[in-house]
Amino acid sequence: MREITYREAIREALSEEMRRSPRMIIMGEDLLPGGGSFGMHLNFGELFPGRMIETPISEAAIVGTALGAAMTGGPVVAEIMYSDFMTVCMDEVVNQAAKIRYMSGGQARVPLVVRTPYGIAKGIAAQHSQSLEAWYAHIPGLRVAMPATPADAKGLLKTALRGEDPVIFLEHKLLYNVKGPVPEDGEHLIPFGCASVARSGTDLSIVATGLMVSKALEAADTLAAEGISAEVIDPRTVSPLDWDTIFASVEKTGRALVVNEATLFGSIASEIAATIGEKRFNALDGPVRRIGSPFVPKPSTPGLEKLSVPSALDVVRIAREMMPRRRAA
Amino acid sequence: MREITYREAIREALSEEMRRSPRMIIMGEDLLPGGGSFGMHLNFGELFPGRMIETPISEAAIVGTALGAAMTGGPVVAEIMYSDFMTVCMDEVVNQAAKIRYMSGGQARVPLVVRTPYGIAKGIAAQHSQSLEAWYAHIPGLRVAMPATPADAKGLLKTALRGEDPVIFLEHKLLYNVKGPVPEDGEHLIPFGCASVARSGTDLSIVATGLMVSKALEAADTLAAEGISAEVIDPRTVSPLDWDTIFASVEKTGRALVVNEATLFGSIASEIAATIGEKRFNALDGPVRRIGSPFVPKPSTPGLEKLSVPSALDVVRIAREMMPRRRAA
Amino acid sequence: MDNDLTPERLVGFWRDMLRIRAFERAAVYQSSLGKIYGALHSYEGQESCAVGICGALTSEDYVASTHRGHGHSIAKGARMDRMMAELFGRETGYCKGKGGSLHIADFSCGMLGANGIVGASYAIAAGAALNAKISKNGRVAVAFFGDGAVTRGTFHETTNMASLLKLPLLLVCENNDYAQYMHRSETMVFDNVADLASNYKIPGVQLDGNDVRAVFRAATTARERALAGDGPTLLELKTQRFTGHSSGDPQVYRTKASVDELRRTRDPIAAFERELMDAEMLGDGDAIRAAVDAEVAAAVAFAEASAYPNDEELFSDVYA
Amino acid sequence: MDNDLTPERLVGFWRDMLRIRAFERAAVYQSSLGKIYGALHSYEGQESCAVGICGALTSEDYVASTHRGHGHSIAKGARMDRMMAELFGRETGYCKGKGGSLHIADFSCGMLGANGIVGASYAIAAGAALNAKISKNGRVAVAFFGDGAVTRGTFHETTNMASLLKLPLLLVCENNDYAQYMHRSETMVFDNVADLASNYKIPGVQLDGNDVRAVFRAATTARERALAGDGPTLLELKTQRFTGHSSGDPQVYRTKASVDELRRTRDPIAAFERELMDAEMLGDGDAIRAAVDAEVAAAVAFAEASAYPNDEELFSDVYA
Ligand SMILES: Cc1ncc(C[n+]2csc(CCOP(=O)(O)OP(=O)(O)O)c2C)c(N)n1
Ligand SMILES: Cc1ncc(C[n+]2csc(CCOP(=O)(O)OP(=O)(O)O)c2C)c(N)n1
Ligand SMILES: [Mg+2]
Ligand SMILES: [Mg+2]
Repeated sequence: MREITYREAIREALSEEMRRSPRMIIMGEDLLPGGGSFGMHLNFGELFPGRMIETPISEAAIVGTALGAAMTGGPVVAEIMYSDFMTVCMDEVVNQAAKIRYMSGGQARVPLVVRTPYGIAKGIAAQHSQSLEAWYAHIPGLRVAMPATPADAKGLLKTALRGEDPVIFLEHKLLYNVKGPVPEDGEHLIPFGCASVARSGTDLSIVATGLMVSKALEAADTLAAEGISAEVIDPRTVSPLDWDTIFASVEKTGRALVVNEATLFGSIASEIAATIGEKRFNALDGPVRRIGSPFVPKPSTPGLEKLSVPSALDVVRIAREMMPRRRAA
Repeated sequence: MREITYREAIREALSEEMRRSPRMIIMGEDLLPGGGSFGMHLNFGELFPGRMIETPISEAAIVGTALGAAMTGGPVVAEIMYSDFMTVCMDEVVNQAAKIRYMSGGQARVPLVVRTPYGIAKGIAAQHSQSLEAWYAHIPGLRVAMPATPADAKGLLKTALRGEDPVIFLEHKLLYNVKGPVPEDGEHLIPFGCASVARSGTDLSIVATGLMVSKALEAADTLAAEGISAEVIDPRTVSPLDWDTIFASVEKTGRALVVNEATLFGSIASEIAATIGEKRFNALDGPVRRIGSPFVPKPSTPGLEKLSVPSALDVVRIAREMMPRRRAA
Repeated sequence: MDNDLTPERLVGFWRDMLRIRAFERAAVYQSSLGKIYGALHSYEGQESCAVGICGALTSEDYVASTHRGHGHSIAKGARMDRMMAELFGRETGYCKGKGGSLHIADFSCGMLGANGIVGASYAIAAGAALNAKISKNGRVAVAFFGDGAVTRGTFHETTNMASLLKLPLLLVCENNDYAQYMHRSETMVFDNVADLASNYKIPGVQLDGNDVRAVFRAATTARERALAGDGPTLLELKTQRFTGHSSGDPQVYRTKASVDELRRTRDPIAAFERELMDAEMLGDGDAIRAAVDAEVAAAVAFAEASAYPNDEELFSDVYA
Repeated sequence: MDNDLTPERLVGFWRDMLRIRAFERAAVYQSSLGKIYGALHSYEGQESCAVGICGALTSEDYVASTHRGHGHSIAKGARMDRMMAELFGRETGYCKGKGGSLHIADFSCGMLGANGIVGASYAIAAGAALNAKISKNGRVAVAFFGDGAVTRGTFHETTNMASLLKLPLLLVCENNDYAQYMHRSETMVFDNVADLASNYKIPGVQLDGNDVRAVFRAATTARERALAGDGPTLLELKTQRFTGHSSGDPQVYRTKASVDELRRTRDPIAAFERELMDAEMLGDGDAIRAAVDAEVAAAVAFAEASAYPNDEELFSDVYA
């Protein structure tokens, strides 16, 4: 299969769906000259005249307007340049978009996708580096996708755009230039709530999200060389979560390690760990371990920034601790 | 000790600290004619002329201005009428107030307390009933208090007002009229990160927050009648969390049940459960169980509203399930 | 334009104003009996605003409303019985009882929902207008909001953006002088909401909200402008609420006498009724009054007779 | 007022403008060498704005800044070496390397921080002004912001509130025509930011930001008004950025020729320098130029010689 970048995969999903749904629109800042955040929509202005709605720096109005358009038409994509800026439009996301279907007793449909880049990048510090998926996932009515590969990015985004519930679509900045095989198929749709087993293994289940999937895979390589067979599970969407796949893996391995880039305290990693602990207690050979960012804002300087997010080495280290002594060489 | 309501206790903390710190100010909507949200500051206008800053309906400006005032003076209290409205000022809370001390390399001090009523009330539905403490607690730099009693409300608020880090102070609407003994002592200060053992017991540890403390205590009464001795722990602040007290209790009882009103998925209850499971796995006789609100927005109609939050009966039911069979009559 | 204001139409306005008032009084009364669980924000006193604006709309046009939304729903064409059932929390309510007063919506007549968040209506209406513009469906959207909402940042963001995009949008401020317990002079440094319009290069019109014809005409003009592709209009309707902010408001910020005075001198229904009677359009109006009373009584009976939603409804209407 | 503009002071303005430009060029150069890790938003072209405004302030007055904040820091009195060290991510930086370009702050001279969120400066400055007013400490606060930030709702919320409360606040818009890649005509439906002021009942002044004396005078007037208890002033400084939005901007939205033209015709330093020379205030200026170059070189050397923070610094300066 041809390989394209995560960015190209998202771009392809957007343009295929724009072609498919003549009523679909895309809103955001800088869309026309700059192509939007990380240049995602370059040339979309010419490709889809009248349907690229360039906006002022007014995120609350962007998401609120996108919601109104979605409630009456759609699908609508609202792009928020960095997910940290979602803090200025949380009412529109959480009190309005997420709840209107329920509050209206099922009258509303909300084909709205809020696309936004999240996570660490290069020294851009505390207001441009957050991973706040736990906030959205905590809110009934929102669906939350965190694709880790180009193929998943395309397939999940297309599914999101064909749904009738609001989706928060989180793209990791450090993944945009990563390449991978992506089906050209215009019907490449990946359902929400369906994890992928990114690597199978028998000794230990590592559940990792977003950029951490690649760290987990890297760690699994190292562990394999030490004779530890790690299974790596990527939930792909953190709301809904695919418990079946996670539980099946834990039942097989008896050990679970959950990894996310978000600040560990109050994270989705904690949710996954708690749920495994509650629902599969008897399958566990030891405690469910968690790795996430330490409880500090993201610092700018490279050394501290590196320490402020989980690494493949962290995964290896904790995974080793989890194995019975005889294994730990 | 004299008994006063939760509302009076908060009011007392505010007025004592206003007297103590001549530079302290309080900002919010409706402060003067209405006394602010739930009438908290009735007559403060006369008591503290010039220091009650009544504002338009502009929550982002309220919290941002309170932050600027706190960074240069303070203490400052910003009142947000309902915690659901925090969604319109999350940038100010999360990107600004929480992070400025860190981002400035320790130059900033932020004596800011954002007081806001949370939780279910009577049929006021999905945009006025949320418990979003998990959001704040997830953010490094914020401290989060959830007093469950009048005495704790007074003591925690006074501590918050004497600190130099921003505090989100969450008051449950259904507690305002609840009475309890409260020290008259102007130095009644309750440290953050210090749980209270609301009831001691030996069979089972129930960790509950906010309004759920009273449900847990009610449940503990019922359980006691069945011969099950439940210990009830109220963390009082959910960030920081007092792990020592929680772990000590779990080591004693071997069983933990965590209860919060927030939507369970992604909640502080999940964080507590995950941490107990990770750090005290060997002390556990069974899975850490959790109770929280189901994954739906809050409905207005009374019957569904009641089903949408945990009850004492839920606590009793799960606690019973947790006990070894012989006990379950 | 005034041709549109046939006697039938004017009597219809009067009837709809009566209907709103009767509904609100019944709701407040039922609430005092404990039949309504959540809070209520009565629209009494502002009836001519909703009726004049919605009178200029088609049933396809959109309205995004506020916490004080009953009047907008009724004027936009929602049924009283399903509204009352919603207040009663019954399964026959517009939102199956899940929304309550703060969230009544009737998408079938373009009513996109009351809203518990002050300042949330602007962008939702702008979005409906954006969709109307792009899909060229010939509709307009109205954002209702109060004077207190004007100081939310969303006013500025949406008005600027809607004007830039020339959206078919009516921004309708019902200025009743109070935001909860604060007088507008304590929340807005500007004297008139309509004055803000010029900054955004849109027309801003202040008018007596009690004059239902004037409101209708202004809305009609604004709607035509919107449909011509010329963008939004800001209408400021000077109005008043006859009740407290919500059920529990002790109204310490104004005297009972001042409210009585308002009711005596600024009743939009009474004044209009006199006009219609003088013009002999109405007769004694008793048949209409009786019909309205019957409609309200039937709405209450319908609500009361309806069942509460089943427990399973807790989990419906949300992705899980 | 103009008495204040002694030759020494004018030369000081020129020197500070040179210092800002030299700092920015050095930063961009060091960044191109890979010595600076995060993104940079160069202030080159706007120097007279920061210098004119901050020239009218005391070191006790407060400034809340933006993503394009280096110029504000230098003009407010921050040290170049600690700033450069911050860009280099070193422990001797103002924020111990934790903030980087986007968050440089020097509380000791009233610089409350650059900011990564567009539109966040208003309220922070308003809060500093509120504290100044209440504690009667005789200070004022300045919110710097760009044209792009004017459409954030926080502009409206804060300006209304600050005017209501008559806060000693200067709202200073540096209108450089662009918000990232968007021309102001694509973000603001209004033509002039200063026009917005009248709605909030505050003075709104548009002026040539390149004219450092005019900027100084306007800031002085605004500061006096603020201290007299008359409330905020909105200043719109027409200016231009000579570089792209940030390090990686390909500037597809404008031609290289148009930027060259700007550099030729709208250089705030060159014009002012000519004036000073014509007035024989400056001599050849070489001594000052050399001092500035030396200061910048020393700043780079200082940064380079400084250590990165220890790993333990990850956990300091935050409640845990
Ligand atoms: C963002 C937000 N802040 C505060 C409130 C609480 N609140 C509800 S209604 C109201 C007053 C609104 O006044 P106005 O807009 O004039 O409408 P009116 O009640 O007069 O119809 C307030 C402050 C809210 N619902 N949302
Ligand atoms: C709330 C928010 N939205 C978007 C951005 C991304 N962003 C950073 S700078 C910028 C342009 C700001 O333009 P302007 O205010 O004119 O300042 P200038 O860059 O011209 O100095 C944008 C859109 C942001 N940082 N914060
Ligand atoms: Mg009002
Ligand atoms: Mg600009």
